[in-house]
Amino acid sequence: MSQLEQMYQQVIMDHARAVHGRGLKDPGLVSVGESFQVNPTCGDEVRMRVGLDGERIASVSWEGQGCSISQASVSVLHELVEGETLEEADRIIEAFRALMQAKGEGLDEEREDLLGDATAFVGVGKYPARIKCALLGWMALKDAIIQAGRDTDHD
Amino acid sequence: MSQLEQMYQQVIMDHARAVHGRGLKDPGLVSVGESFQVNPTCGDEVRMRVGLDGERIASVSWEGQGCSISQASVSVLHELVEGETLEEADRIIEAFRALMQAKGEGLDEEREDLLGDATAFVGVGKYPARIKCALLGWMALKDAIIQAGRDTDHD
Amino acid sequence: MLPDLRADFPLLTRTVRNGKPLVYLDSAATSQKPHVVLNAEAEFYQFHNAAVARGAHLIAEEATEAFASARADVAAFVNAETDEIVWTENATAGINTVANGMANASAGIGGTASARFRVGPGDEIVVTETEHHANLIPWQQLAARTGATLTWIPVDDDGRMILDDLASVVTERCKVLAFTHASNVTGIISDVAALVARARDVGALTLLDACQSTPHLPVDVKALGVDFLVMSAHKMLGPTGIGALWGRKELLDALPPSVFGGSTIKTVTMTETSWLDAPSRFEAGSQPVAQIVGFAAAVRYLSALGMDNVAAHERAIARILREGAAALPGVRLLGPVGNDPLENMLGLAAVVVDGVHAHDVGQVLDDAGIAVRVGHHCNQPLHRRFGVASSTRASAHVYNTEDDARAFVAALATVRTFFGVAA
Amino acid sequence: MLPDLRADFPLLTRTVRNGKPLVYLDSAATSQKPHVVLNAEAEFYQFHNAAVARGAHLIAEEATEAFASARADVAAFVNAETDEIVWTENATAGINTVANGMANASAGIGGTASARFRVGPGDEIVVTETEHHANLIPWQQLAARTGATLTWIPVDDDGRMILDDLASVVTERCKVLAFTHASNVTGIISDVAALVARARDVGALTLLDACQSTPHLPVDVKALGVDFLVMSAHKMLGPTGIGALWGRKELLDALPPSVFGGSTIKTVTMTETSWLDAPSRFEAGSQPVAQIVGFAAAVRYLSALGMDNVAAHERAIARILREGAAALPGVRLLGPVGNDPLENMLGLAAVVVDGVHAHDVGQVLDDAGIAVRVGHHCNQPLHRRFGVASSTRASAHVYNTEDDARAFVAALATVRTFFGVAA
Ligand SMILES: Cc1ncc(COP(=O)(O)O)c(C=O)c1O
Ligand SMILES: Cc1ncc(COP(=O)(O)O)c(C=O)c1O
Repeated sequence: MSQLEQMYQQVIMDHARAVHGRGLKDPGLVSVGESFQVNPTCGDEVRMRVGLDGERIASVSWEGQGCSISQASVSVLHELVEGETLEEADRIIEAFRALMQAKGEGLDEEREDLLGDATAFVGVGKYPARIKCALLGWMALKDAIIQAGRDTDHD
Repeated sequence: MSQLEQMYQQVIMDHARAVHGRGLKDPGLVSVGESFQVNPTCGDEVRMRVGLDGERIASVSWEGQGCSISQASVSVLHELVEGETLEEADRIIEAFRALMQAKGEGLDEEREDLLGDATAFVGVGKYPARIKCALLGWMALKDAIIQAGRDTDHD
Repeated sequence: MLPDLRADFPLLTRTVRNGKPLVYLDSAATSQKPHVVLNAEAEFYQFHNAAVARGAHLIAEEATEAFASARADVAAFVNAETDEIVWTENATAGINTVANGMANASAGIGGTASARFRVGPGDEIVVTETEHHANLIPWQQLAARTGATLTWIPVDDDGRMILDDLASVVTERCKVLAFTHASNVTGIISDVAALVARARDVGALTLLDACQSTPHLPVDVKALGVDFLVMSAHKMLGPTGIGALWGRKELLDALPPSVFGGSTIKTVTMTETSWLDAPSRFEAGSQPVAQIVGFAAAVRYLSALGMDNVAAHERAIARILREGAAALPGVRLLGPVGNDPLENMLGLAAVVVDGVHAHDVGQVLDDAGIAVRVGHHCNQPLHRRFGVASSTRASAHVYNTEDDARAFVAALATVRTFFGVAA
Repeated sequence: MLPDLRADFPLLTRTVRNGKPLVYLDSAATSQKPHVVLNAEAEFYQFHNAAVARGAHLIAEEATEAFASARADVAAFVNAETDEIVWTENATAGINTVANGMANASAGIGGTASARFRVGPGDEIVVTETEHHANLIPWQQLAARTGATLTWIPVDDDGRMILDDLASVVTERCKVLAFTHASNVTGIISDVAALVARARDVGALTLLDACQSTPHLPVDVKALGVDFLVMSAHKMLGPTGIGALWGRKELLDALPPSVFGGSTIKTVTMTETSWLDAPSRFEAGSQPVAQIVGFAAAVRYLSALGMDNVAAHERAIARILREGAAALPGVRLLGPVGNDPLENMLGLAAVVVDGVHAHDVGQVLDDAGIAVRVGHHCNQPLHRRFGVASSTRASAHVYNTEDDARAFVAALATVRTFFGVAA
């Protein structure tokens, strides 16, 4: 498998072709947060909406456009995070960030388990310019949770 | 004689110590022009006043402060130009400029004759940073003649 | 046509991804530098580095001489007078020097001498729909600060400026018309004569963004007839960190500065300042002297090649890039396809691949050793006009060969298959 | 004390006038560059030159990485956060970024976020009488454009800021206090703590001109407590054409930009623009990347020497320069003589020779191979305060030796005899 194929793994290609969670939903909940993030060099953008039900992220929906990496990443994010507790989401977000910083190496088993399908993004870590693409949705998620009145990490 | 001594010839030292023409005079003539020139890096300045009597530069006086090269140069200028016709002054000004551009070499006999004492400035041409000093008064002269309603050169 | 110049450019001999030879097709973003430019900078630092126009010592004299003769070289390159060249950090800074100077004139700085630069409510500032952000935002913000109105010349579906009803866009209210000499997205070379003629008719100042022309075409400020022009050395085989603003001397001497500091002034008291004439009034603080010396080496290198030869060489490459890309299924070439004479085009091609995002296109090309630019290339409004967010741009310079262009087209042909979107 | 570093600096091995060895004592104007700085720039151009933060290709990635890590290096050098460092062409440009940003805020740009930067009639902008033109004129012009009043902290006959009645100069009306960390004429290091304390009391912003401190002293932005700080690489053993503005992040994110262009914006339409956060909002157009990489190499070189060692080394040179010059008959040392602790002084001495103009003094020194600066050093008001038009300044850096300082004093001793003015 070439380095390029390592980045564009089948899981990513599949998610990019048929994204999950697209289309902003009205979560019908009390705590709703929204965030709009742009990649200024290419104009790619994502608008992320979360609805919190107490400690749980009950709803994750989004709108946006971008490259296969950014689209697949936000699609995977939707799959991973919707329904999770804030604490669990925090761990997932941090694991995904760590994966991006890992320069193409994998993570420990515990964090890889957390990430599930998202470990397919491991190859992106070899392309610093693409890390921004992969993180676009995740930054929007983090910010949307803050907008909903909560913070994911406590450090 | 060192290169430094070649620049600071006795004539220059003498003029610098006892300048001629300093002190603005009222020429009492119809065509009077004045010019103020500054060397922006050191703050040296000269204010030059000329009085024209028809085609003749009847009066040249000045005020100012500066290094020995600039002071001696304006002093020599006063000696050379006062009383001359505009045409002759034009030739002198051009000869002095040529001397400054000559990189320390002399000029032809005709122009050296025109310049008299001012040929002592030949060594300045080897120090590009000092040419500005030597020319300060001459630029003021040229401008003052224009202010008096005349131009020295006709090219 | 030019000989193969790659040996002059050290970076071009390096390899990329898995030892592949590099095909550098990102020169519209920034160009590579020949040895003569790097050597000129190095020699300056090693032998002549000192503060210029100050100090009476030998090295300062040499630095000052290098600084002054570089200005003469760059002026000659565009047929300008030496003291009409103002050093700026990049072309962007040059445009801001004019736009911010006009803002300051409008705020009363510069007295009556600068009155011709004042704009206010009722006045119009005109740009075009094909401008790089650098030649849009400064004018937009000038309008915002002064109450003047920003208007623009629209472009057609091929990105050509629509000049048919120029008179209705560039009206008597127009005070300044700023436009690009050549587009960094479509590669179209503008009809400068038509625009200048209209600006003159209404007494508007003109500023030409020559970022994409001075590296590739003969440029003569006198023949163009504009009032101001900007360029960036880093696109002209020169160093990063240096550009130039050219302006007519009488305009530059009247335009108020907008960056204030040392070496710009005749005299200063605590409360008052009188400016030197141009170019000094605009060159505040210690100048990028080593870069200026390198810039001069770059224009001498280009002049030695001959800008007519450069233009002809790049036209040949343009043909392969543009015709090759346009012929690929599922590939859209931004700008005119085929029907524009290539004399009016730069050696670049920006493309959109059906169903594949520019980032992904660029990644496949990168994997083949081909360096291109992806994104909106600091030109969002034009991309929006084309109905796309971004594109993939291949752009050539003197060191590229026709084989480079063919390599681009060949790699581009593989993109849709890689992403499984080929029909 | 430092070891002899001259072998690191290629220019210092050259000879001047008639083969004399060079004694370079003009570092307060600009410093020489060590091999590591020149190599860093050359390596960037030869291997990693590309547009940064754009393009998906390998070389662009490498360039972007070099660009980002340079910012971290320069930030670390002054104990700042990485995204609090804004690249500027020189220190002058950094001061203008703040002053012109405040002018734009005052003109309504930046909306409510920028309201804290507004100044107008009744407000005061305070500088000092010892400022370089770069830290005077931008504020003077800010006052002129906004109707605010410029006031200043005066200096005494030795050039020391008079802080006794600071409260009467820095009043409740003061919106910004801009002052130098160290004087480029007297060498006095300012009492930053006293000035910052007063500015805080009245809620004024502070900007520190650190041009003469970052090259020679340990500087820690957090410990200093100022809001903004500027520096210039070319005085710090770094390349020409690059400097940095540091500011507290929350201030930088609220200050409107004043140079507009590409790479500063989130989105742009023909009529509207939204800015990125700092530092990007201030870095319009292609950046001087090679110089930035060289700047980082320079601060790493300085850090490896240890700024405490640098300061101690230069204090020893200061002693010889200042005490030596002051002891000569007919020589006036500008600034404190003997009675100031040298801990508070830079390694420089500006002198006036009775009866001999600075240009002439400099010429005699130059003939002896000693490179110094003559003139007002872009500091006319202070020279006027001292009752002189110009002076001759010797200034040291890490590569100077005590012998260099002695050579200066010895040559200075010959000046009056040469011009026949010795008693
Ligand atoms: C104290 C001081 N401030 C500001 C400056 C201006 O620095 P630059 O010319 O690099 O912008 C200098 C140096 O010239 C200086 O010595
Ligand atoms: C057409 C055009 N204008 C302006 C610019 C801005 O040039 P710089 O970034 O060198 O200031 C560019 C390049 O980026 C350009 O292509």
